[in-house]
Parts: sequence; C-alpha cells; structure tokens
Amino acid sequence: MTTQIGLVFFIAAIGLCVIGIGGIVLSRNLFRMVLALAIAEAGANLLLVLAGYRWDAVAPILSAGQMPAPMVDPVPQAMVLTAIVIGVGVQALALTLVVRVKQRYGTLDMQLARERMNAEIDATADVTPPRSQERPRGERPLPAPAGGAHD
Amino acid sequence: MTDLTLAVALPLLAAFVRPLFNAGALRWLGQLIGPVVLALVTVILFAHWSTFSEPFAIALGGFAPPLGIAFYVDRMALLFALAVPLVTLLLWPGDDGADGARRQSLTLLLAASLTGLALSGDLFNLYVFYELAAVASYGLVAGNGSSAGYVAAFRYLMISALGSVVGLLGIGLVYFKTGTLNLAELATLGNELADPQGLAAFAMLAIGFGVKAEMFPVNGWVPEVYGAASRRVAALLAGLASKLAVLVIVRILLLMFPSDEARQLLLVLGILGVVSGELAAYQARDMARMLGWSSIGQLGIVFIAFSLPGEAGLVAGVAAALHHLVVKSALFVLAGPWGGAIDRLRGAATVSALGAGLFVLFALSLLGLPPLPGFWSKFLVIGGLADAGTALHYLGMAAVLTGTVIEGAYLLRVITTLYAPPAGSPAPPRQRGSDLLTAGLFGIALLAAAVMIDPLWQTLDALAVSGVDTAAYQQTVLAAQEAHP
Amino acid sequence: MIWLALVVVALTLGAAVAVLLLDNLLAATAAASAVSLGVAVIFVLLHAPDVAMTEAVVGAGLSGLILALALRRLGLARLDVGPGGGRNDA
Amino acid sequence: MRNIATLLFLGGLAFLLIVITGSLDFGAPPMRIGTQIQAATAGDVGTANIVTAVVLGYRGLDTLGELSILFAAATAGGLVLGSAAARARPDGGFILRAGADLMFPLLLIAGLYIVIHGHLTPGGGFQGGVILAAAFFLPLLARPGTTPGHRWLMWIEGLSGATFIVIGLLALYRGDAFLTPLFDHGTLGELVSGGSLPLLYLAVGLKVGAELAGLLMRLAQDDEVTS
Repeated sequence: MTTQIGLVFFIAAIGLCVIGIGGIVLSRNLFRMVLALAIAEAGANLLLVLAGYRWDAVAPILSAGQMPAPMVDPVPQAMVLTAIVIGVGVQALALTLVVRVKQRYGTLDMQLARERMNAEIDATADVTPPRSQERPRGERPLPAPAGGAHD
Repeated sequence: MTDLTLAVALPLLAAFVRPLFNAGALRWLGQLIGPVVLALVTVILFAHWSTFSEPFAIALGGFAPPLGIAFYVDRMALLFALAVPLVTLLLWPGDDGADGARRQSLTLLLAASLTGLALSGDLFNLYVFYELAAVASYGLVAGNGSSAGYVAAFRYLMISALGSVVGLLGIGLVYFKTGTLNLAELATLGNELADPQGLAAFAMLAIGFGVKAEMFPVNGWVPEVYGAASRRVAALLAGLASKLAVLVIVRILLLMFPSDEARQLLLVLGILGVVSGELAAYQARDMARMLGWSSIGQLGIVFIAFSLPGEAGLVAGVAAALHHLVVKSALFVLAGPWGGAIDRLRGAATVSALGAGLFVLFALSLLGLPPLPGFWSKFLVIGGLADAGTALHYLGMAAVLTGTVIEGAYLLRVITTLYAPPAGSPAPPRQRGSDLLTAGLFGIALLAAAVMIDPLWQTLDALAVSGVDTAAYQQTVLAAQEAHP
Repeated sequence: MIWLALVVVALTLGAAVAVLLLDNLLAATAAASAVSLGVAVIFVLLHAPDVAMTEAVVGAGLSGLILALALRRLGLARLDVGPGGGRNDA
Repeated sequence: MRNIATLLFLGGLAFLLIVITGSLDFGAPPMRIGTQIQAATAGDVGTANIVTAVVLGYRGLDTLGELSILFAAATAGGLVLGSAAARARPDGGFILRAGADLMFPLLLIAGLYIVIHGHLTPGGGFQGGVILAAAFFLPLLARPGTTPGHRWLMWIEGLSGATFIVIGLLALYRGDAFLTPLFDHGTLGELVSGGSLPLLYLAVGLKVGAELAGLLMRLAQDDEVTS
C-alpha cells in the first residue's frame, strides 16, 4: 500500500512533466506553449515536495514550541514556494512577449513567427536568405522595427 | 564593511531603487547609481583578490553551513566574480528615459546574479541566481524593441524554461538521494551519487545550467538572440553570462560527480558543440550570427578543456574561458556597426582603420597565433588532451584542430573583406568612438595578458591547485560558523 | 487515502492532457487552472499546507487571471468558436 | 511523422524518469538537513511555521533572489509592453463598481492578515502579496479610466525591496553575516515573535503585491485592437 501510493504520486509528477514538455515541443501555438510550461513546472514542483515526504509525519508547524510528531522535511517545501513564484513571474513575462509578437507579426504560430523573425534579421543585416529567395508567407513587407533597433 | 555579500546585495539594492530616479530633480542620481555601485563592487572584490591568502566561507544569515546557504570564496570564484562588474561597466547601457532606467535595472540584476553564481555554494541558491540571470537577459534581449527581438526572446525563454524544469528535476533527484543542498556536504557524499541515477542527475543539471552556457543540445536560441538583440547585450550574454554558467557546471562536476562518466559526457557534448558551432558559423553570412555560432564552438572547447581531469584541465578551462570572455565581448562590440552582412564590409578598413586593426587582433588571438593568449589557451587544451590519451580524447583533439581550421577560414574571409578595396556605393559602415574605446580597452587587456604571460600562468596554476582541492572546500564550508571578518 | 489520491491524480493528469487538446484557448486556460488546483490538493495530501496555499492562490488564481487578461488582449477570450474551427468547444 | 517521433521520444522520457525515480525511497527521505532544521528552528529563528523559518531565515538569500526575479520580470514586462497610458474601456458597470468598493478593504485586510501571520500559520508574504495585488488591481477593473497611482506602486515596489536588503545589511553593520535575523525571538507562537522575520515578510508582501498589481495593470490595458 505504501509503495502503491508513492507510485501514484510519482506517476502524477512525471506525467505532468512529460505532458508539459511534450506540449512545449509539439505545440505551435505560442499561448499553448506558455500553458504547457506551467504544467511542466507543476510536475517538477510536485517531485520536489515528494522528495521531502515522510510516512507518519505532520506538516512542519511547531505547536507550543514542541515537535508533536515527526514532521515532513520543510526544505523542499521552501524550495517549491520559491519555484512557484519564479514560475509565475516567468509566465507573466512570456505572456507580454506573446502579446507583442501577435501585435507585430499578426500570428500566434511559432513556425510562422520564426520565419518572419529570421527574415527580419536577414533584412536588417542586409543578407539575402541562403536558400529561399522569396519573401516569407506574410504578404505585406515586414514592418519596420518600430522604435528603431537599439543601435 | 568590505564583506563579500555586498557584491551581490549592492547591485540588487541599486536595481530596486533605480526606477525611482528616472525623472525629476534626482535624475542625475539615477544615471550615476549603476556605474557607482558597480565600481564600488569592483573595488571590494579587488581588495579581496589582492589580499587573498586562503579560501574561506561565508555563512549567510549566520546559520551554520549545511543548514543555511553558504558562499565559498576561493581564487577561482573571486576571479570570475571580479570579471562580472568590470565587464558590465565596460558594456554599461548609458541611455536615458524610462526604458533606459529599466535596461539599467536589468543590467544591475544580471550583474548581481552572475556574481552570486560565482560565489554561491548551495545547489538551489545557484538555481535561483541562474533564473534571475535568465529573466534579466530575456528582458534585455526583448528590450531592443524590434519584432525579431520579441520572438527571439520568447524562444530563448521557452528553451531556457524547459532547461530549468529539467534542472529542477535534477535538483529534486539529488535531494531525494542525499537530503542536502550544500555543495560541500554533497561533496562528502560522493558515493551516494556515484551510480546511474547520479549520472542522470548530472545530465539533468548540465542541461539545466547548460542553456546559458550554450551547451550543445540546448543552444538553439543562440544565433537568433545574438542576431536580434542589441550588440552590447549580445556581448554581455556571450562574453560574460555564459562563463558564469560554465563555472557552475564545473563546480557541480568537481564537487558532486567526480566520476569518469560525467567527464566523458561533458567531453562528448563539447565535441558536438565545437563541430556544430564552427560548421554553422562558416555558413553564416552576417557578422552577428557568425559570432554567435562561433561562440558555441568556442564554448565547446571550454567544455572539452574542463572535462580533462585534474589541475591541467582546470588551468586549460579557465584560460580558455577567460580568453573567450575578453575576445568575444570585444568582437560583439565591434559588431555594433559591423554586425550586418559580411559582404557589405568591403573596404571598411579604409574608413575605420583602428576598428579593423582591433578585429584582426582579436581574430588572430581567437585562432591561436603564437604570441597572443589564444595560442596558450589552445596549447593547454590540446596538450591536456594528448596527455589523457584515450580514443575519445583524440577525437576531441581532432575536433579542436578541425574547428580551428574552419574558424580560420571564416575569420580570414572577414579580414580580407575588411581590407579589400571599397566597392563604391554604399560606403562601408564606420565604427563609433564609444565602441572603439570599449573594444580598445578589451584589446589592451588582451595584449597585457600576452606580455605578462608568466605571472598569469602562475596565478592560474595556484587557482587550479585550490580549485581541484575539494577536501579544502568541504572543510572550509562545513567549519564556517560565523561570517568571515 | 489511496483512492482519494488516485482520483485526484487522474483528474489532474486528465486536465493536463485537456490543456494540450482543447482547441479553445480560454477553455485550455481553465483546464490549466484545474491542473493547479489538483496539484494543490496533492500538496495537502503530502502535508505541505504552505505550498498548497501558494499553488492555489498563485497557480490557480493569479496565473489564471494573468492568462485570461493576456487572452483578452490577444482578442481570443471567447468561448464560442476556437481558432482551429471548434473541434472541442468548451 | 515528426509528431510520432516526438511522441515516441516523450514515451521514452517518461519511462526513463519512472525507472530513475522508481527505485527511490518514497516516504523515507534521508532528511540530512531537514531534521536538523526542525530541531534548531525554535532556538535559532523562533517561528512556529518552520517553512517560514527556512524561507526567510535559513534560505533568506533565495527569497531575496526570488523577489529580484519577480522584479526583473515586471521590469522586463514594462520594457516589452511600455508604460503607455491606459485607454478608456467601457465602464465596468454599477455592480462591478460597487463590488470593487466593497471588496477593496476586505482584500486589503485579508492580504495584510495573511502576510503578518506568515510566521505562525501557513501562508505569508507571497500568498498575502498576491491577495494585495488583487486588491490594488480590482479598482482598475471597475473604473478602467483611472490608473490608480502607477507611481505610487513604483515607490512601494522600490522601497519595500530596498527595506528587505537594508534589514539584511543592518545585520552586516552589527558584525553578523548578511541577512542574519535581528532582535530577540520573542515567545514562540505569538504575533510579535521570530525577530525581524515578520518585518521581512511584510516587505515581501508589499513588494509582491505592488509588482504583481503593476504586471496585471499592464496586461489589462489594451492600447490597440488586434484581431
């Protein structure tokens, strides 16, 4: 029974990680990639908390200054607290980037956005793309880098 | 008040208050705060460097090390930490306005986190500083304002975050097996990590920390980011940030995974990096992306060097890393006006002779022409590979030599273009004075290193001797109760 | 205990798969919040109340809000027709 | 085809991870530092909630780094989206306005309560900070035209972050290491206990609240219509 329940939690953690990583790799939609990243992070956090779990132990809060019973390891919990907040910060930043990409390139498709980005880098560097001479599928010419490239 | 934690705390403090002073009567203070703090940090670190006698540890918060976070200070940590504020000062974004304040804030955060990466002796704390460096660099890359910069920053963020998840899994695995995060205590538990699970944990940590170090499987972001970001940011990331990430991987390798398998893994990844990076650099048509791919190749050589056992490996690795730090930062600064198509640079030497001369100097050092420091760093790597003498090491030697030949081909192509007769219209781009000054300072550092190669060698030797001494690391950290005076 | 764990884990993993399969991005966002809630329940089962509270507040609440705001700004915060043609509406 | 290859790879990855983790001892961790910290918390730090002791005491530098990451994300978000003035959106309507007026003090109090009791019960600066962020953000949702004090938030953000570091530096000035807790521990389990840790958590809560409120506002304003 004990190993069974351990296995269940392990499967949850690894499943979330693999689903999340798979989502990032397979999905072409920028927004869905952000969602998948959150799932993968949740899986990693779960594994960390599992690393501190103990049978027959209670939450790590002292009552009346004494340890009433064995307590689970507080260190992984503190780490996960940190990791969760880091994750939400990164997520918010990723979303601001998604909003801007949609605005500038008019697409949420990673493949398309990447083609246009490479075309823009080629254009600012004044390089003709090595293989395909035709413009990428965006029918209008690329928007000028608004605000001017920094240098 | 010259405690080393100030090197991390002061830039953070400055970064927090920097946005408050971007308008009004105190604007001058906002412009000054960053450079002043970085200069102060340089002074503090240099004071420690010049009076350094033996390694010591700092127990943060006054908690005895295995419980709390500890900083470990040896020559290697100090050297890399000292490079951080110096290079950041040279590449300081001196612009104005609300966005300028934000860029300066992010640069200060990057400097603080990189210093932390050099000093910290705690696995999870390293992860936190690494994430801070990563988030600050996403902002700096996107801060360019170009559409390409946004996509590049997003891809960088995704690859890096994927690496972070894998790295976090690695940390979880290590904690599962050992129940501690302190590198010194982990070093005493070498046996517990010397099994296939341990090797898997090392691979995960290497992938996690390898993203910023441009390690082979996780470096897809490099050419786009360096092509789309402003060149000074590219210089900061390629020159400085990657080296601190390498230092973290080396510390983990030395302290936690002293097995041959882990070294071989690093060696193989390094060989793949050299080959793939140099081949792609040869095909690049514009300077910025060429330098980006080439830095993947160069860092491959650094990894190959660090995979060599013992002091020889450490000397070779540190030499290669420092050399690449100086040269690649300077080349990216020169790529400011010259970052575009290489064909367009025909005759650029006629309009900026100094710029072209500096480019030749750095390119020749990168190739390893004998009196320049680049020769010695490559000499050490190849010598170490020959001494180690297994088939894999000979393969590494072949990769380094082949890489050098390819490198020569594309760098000489640029040099001949620079000195070719001008094509007429459009006129080749001219270098700016500020960029020339920065690159010139890097050039002086390079030449100084070439002249003072003997004392430098001795310093590196001493550094390596204490660097491989993991027993001293354990004793120093685990004995530290109170802060060093 | 084991049945509770099994049910929660199954629901969480199901929601995670739904995040990747739902065509409608707003529905996918809701599923992502559900994953966070499920993970929060697992944290409670693992005696980590601090972490559970953070995961619920940050993962399900705040992050859901941020995602929804971003979707609104992208002009995609609709439940009716997904961008892919609506294979799996809501 | 590529998808099938990726799925196979992911299946392999899952199998590998299960095999790697499957042989670990679930439920009986080594707890090398865990047990020591549990035993030492009451004497060293003096907070009832051991997780708080770890977050702010033993691993205080991590928390500072985490605050910095949030700050970096908010700053970078500002750099990406710019601080354009919000355009007037359709008004939130009476119910939302009244609800926001009613909720604002409640959320403020709830957030502060959770922040201040972080060293005693589960919760603390981060969880409370998120609720504070909701409190700051709600008025904007109800009355979109008004940008309630972006400058104000900026000052809270900067000063609370600075407070955290300055408290850490005070210890340095006293001759201890950076971030050593100040003051006496007090009686375990009381509101005023745990030395300077509640102060640190207050700074964390305010900074997180201001940071996230700024981020939410930036995402909520729509400067142009994209379709």
